[in-house]
Amino acid sequence: MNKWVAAVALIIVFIFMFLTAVYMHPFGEPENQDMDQYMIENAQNETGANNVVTSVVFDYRGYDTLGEATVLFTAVMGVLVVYKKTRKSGES
Amino acid sequence: MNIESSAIFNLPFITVVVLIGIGLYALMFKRNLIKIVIGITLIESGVNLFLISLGYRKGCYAPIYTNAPTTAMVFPIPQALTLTSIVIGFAVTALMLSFAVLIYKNYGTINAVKTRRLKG
Amino acid sequence: MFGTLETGYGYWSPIIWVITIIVIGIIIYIIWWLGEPTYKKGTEQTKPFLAGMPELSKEAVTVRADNVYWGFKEALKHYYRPMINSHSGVINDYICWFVVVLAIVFIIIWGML
Amino acid sequence: MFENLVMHLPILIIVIPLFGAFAIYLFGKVSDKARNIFAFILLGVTEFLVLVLGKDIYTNGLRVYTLGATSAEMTTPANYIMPVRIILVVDALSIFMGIITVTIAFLIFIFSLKSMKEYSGTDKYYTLMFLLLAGIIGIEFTGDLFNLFVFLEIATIAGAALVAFFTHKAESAEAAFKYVVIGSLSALLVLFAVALFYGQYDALNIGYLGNVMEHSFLDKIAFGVLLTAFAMKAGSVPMHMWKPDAYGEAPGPVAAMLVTASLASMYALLRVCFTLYGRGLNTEVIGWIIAVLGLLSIFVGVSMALIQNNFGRLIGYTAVAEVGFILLAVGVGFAEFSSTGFGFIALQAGLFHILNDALDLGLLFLVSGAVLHATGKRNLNELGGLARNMKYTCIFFILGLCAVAGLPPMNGFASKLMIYESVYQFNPVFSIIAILASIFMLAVFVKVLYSVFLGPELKEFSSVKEVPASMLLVMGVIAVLIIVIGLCPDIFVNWVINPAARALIDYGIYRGMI
Amino acid sequence: MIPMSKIVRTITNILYVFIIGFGFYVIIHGHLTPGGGFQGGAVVASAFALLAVAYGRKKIVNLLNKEHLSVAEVSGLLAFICLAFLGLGTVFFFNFLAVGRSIPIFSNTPAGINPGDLNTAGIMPLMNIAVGVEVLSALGVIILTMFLGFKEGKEK
Repeated sequence: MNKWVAAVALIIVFIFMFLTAVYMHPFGEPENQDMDQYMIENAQNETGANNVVTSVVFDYRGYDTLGEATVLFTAVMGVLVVYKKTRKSGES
Repeated sequence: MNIESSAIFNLPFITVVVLIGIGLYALMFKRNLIKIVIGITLIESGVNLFLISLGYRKGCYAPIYTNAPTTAMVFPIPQALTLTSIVIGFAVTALMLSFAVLIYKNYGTINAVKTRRLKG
Repeated sequence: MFGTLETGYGYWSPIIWVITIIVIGIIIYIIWWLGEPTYKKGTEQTKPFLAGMPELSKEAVTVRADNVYWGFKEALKHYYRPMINSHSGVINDYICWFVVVLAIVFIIIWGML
Repeated sequence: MFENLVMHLPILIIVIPLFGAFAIYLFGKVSDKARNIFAFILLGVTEFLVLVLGKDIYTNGLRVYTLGATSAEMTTPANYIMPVRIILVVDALSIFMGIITVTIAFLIFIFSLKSMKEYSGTDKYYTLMFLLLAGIIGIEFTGDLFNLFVFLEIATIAGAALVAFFTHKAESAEAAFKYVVIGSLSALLVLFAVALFYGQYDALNIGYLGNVMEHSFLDKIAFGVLLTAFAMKAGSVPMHMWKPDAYGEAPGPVAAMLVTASLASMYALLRVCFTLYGRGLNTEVIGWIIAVLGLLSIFVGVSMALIQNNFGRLIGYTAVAEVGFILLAVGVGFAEFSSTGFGFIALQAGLFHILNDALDLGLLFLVSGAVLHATGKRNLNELGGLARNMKYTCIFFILGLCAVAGLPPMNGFASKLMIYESVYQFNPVFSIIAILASIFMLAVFVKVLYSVFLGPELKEFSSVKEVPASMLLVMGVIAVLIIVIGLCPDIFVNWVINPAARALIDYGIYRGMI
Repeated sequence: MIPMSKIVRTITNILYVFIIGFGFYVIIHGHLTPGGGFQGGAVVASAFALLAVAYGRKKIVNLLNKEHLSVAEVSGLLAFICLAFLGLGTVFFFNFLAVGRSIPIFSNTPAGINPGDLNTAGIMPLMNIAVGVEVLSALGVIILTMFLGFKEGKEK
């Protein structure tokens, strides 16, 4: 693959991503905030936790946290597979 | 939207794009496998920064009610998403580095150009 | 009918196909049966005739996978050489291709706006 | 009670394999036999549950499951306008993919019992297999974009670790490194697109985002990122090069499972194109992009497969071509985007080909695993004459060959005929190229058939034995499925594929549930 | 890897207790202050890393057992998923201990801005502990495995 073609493609992708940053809402002034506002207002009543982030992590999006813990477990399994003892030579 | 003004005030988002761009550059042109892992980590940091800066509101505090000065709070969800994403990034990095170690053990090098028995 | 699939242009019926194959098989069998039975197993007839040479060993006449379609590969050399080169096996190239496709898709989508 | 169970099924089908993965690791420390029995029971239960859920969804329409709410059907909090929790949405397409995934995983597990027995670290192997299964089903059942990212990462990491399972071979580490870099790069870009949505609409739910989307510039950029990332994960040319590497070096059963993993990415692509964006995009242009990617995949995949000498790698290239057929059909279906006419037929054909692809390539990869198990070799140059000692494997290989090359009356022929005829009305040239590529596919596998199974008996393989009965049984089950689907394709198309395709076209139903 | 100097080892001996204690503090107060299972687990795992670096390869094998850590990891995960399963009477991941439920554990109700009460938040403290145990042992296993390197098994 030609290096220059790749470089030009990288620059194009960079320009488009730059435009995304420019077209995004101004920093610190989000336009839509319904979902987060709901949690700030109701998380303490519904879950009883002072820390709204924790109530998001373990209650509203607890399923994501399960996935996240699973990812960590999977990575541990992967590392153990890499460092496992090799017993059999399967192929010549 | 007024592009001129937002280009200045969106500096965090521009930082994000620069981070992702550097990460992609490292992935495309760096031949060292460890540097490729660093490239992935850079992209991941960029995306995490993007998420966390999307959740910021001017003049607001951390979304924790314990001894909070006011109830004006920044968004909690991006922080949760970023936490998830950081842990995932850690897991991926650990796995990639151990693959790099295994490659070094088997090939004796971590140069991407020399570790290519699978081709054609 | 059972087993008939509408394909938008016509239809496909595997049952009819199977019946046709069976009928054709029967016809072939009848033709074979009508032929003259001069073939006999275990006689000189069944041995390969290699211009009077002795038969080579099985190992020597095995065609390995590399040699299958040799002529085809030789004819399409000019197509295959750049293809093999582009499948270089370097991880950086894989990502370069990804970024190139991303750039093309961005340009097409931007032109579409 | 039963109704209550059915309500919980969407989450149970994901969580039981996940639970199984954790428990299997503990069981593996005690005894191998207990672990195998436990895993078998869990997979059997999952298979049963997914079939029950499938029957329910095909009769009663889609199901939602709100995690952590006071009631599963309560997608939004009381008197609130938008969903705040993670919602699983299982419609006909999701359950179609789910049934394929669980069935393949179940069969592969039985196959692995014997074929992976003599390698070290089998408890990690089964754990990772279960995690991969949970990750794939999680992708297919979720209705939340960030959740999609999380499960994509689970599937990627588990898949990469499984690709590296043969650590005694140098190449497997290389293949796994490539797989995990590509997978995590595409997952991170998916996360970037998710962040774009989140920043604009403050929502993560697919259905809700589809309702409120304004199709601004940022949304188009996000679409470009999502399209390219999922296309790379599905293995479309020119981003396919990781695929033969990974499939060629992975153990045979793992490669068969990775096929379903890349089909899950294909599902995610469909979900993004049809449900998230729908008609808001310029469907004709996007359809053309997808179809051209598919056409390139078909052409390059088949032509590169012809010159390969590694069994797994060769099938990996044909997997690229098969994904190309699906992309071609789906692209045509997206360009037309109607519930009648050839566009709908093309969409149906694409979904039908997903089913056939999983079965055919699964069978072929299992055959390659069986050959590896029996001879310890994968290089086609070193193999030969195995049909004498491995009759049944040879027969199953020929069935798989016919199916994947699209010879009547196998299932591959039915879906490919639908693809040819509907694509012909879209653009005749595409159809002709696809037909030619299909012929090449036959040539590719005739080469494999000749160099592995036919030919004179070689000395070093004179003592090779047929693989154990359980492995033969699994290959036989898949072969029977291939023949049954081939002989009555109309039943499958009308009962299973048609609702799935309709679920994609009538995206209002999916969005309306939120 | 050789052990580091005596100064480092002495300071490690003093410090690692505090690091582990701080980690568990972060885990337990996850629902009140910044932090939680993941962050606290990472803090505890950093103590493991410190021990490994200070004591070197030979001694760390006696201090930390990889088998025990991996069992602890799976137990943490199983506890987490079982807590989620317990909500299945209503919905998976239902917070069955929180405000207004029948079981009076962790079910005080905070209102507005308050100094914090440990006895709140339903299943969240339990989940924090489960996840904390999982994360600290997962990171511990990764650190140990990568630190010890390849086993002396017979390679072919």
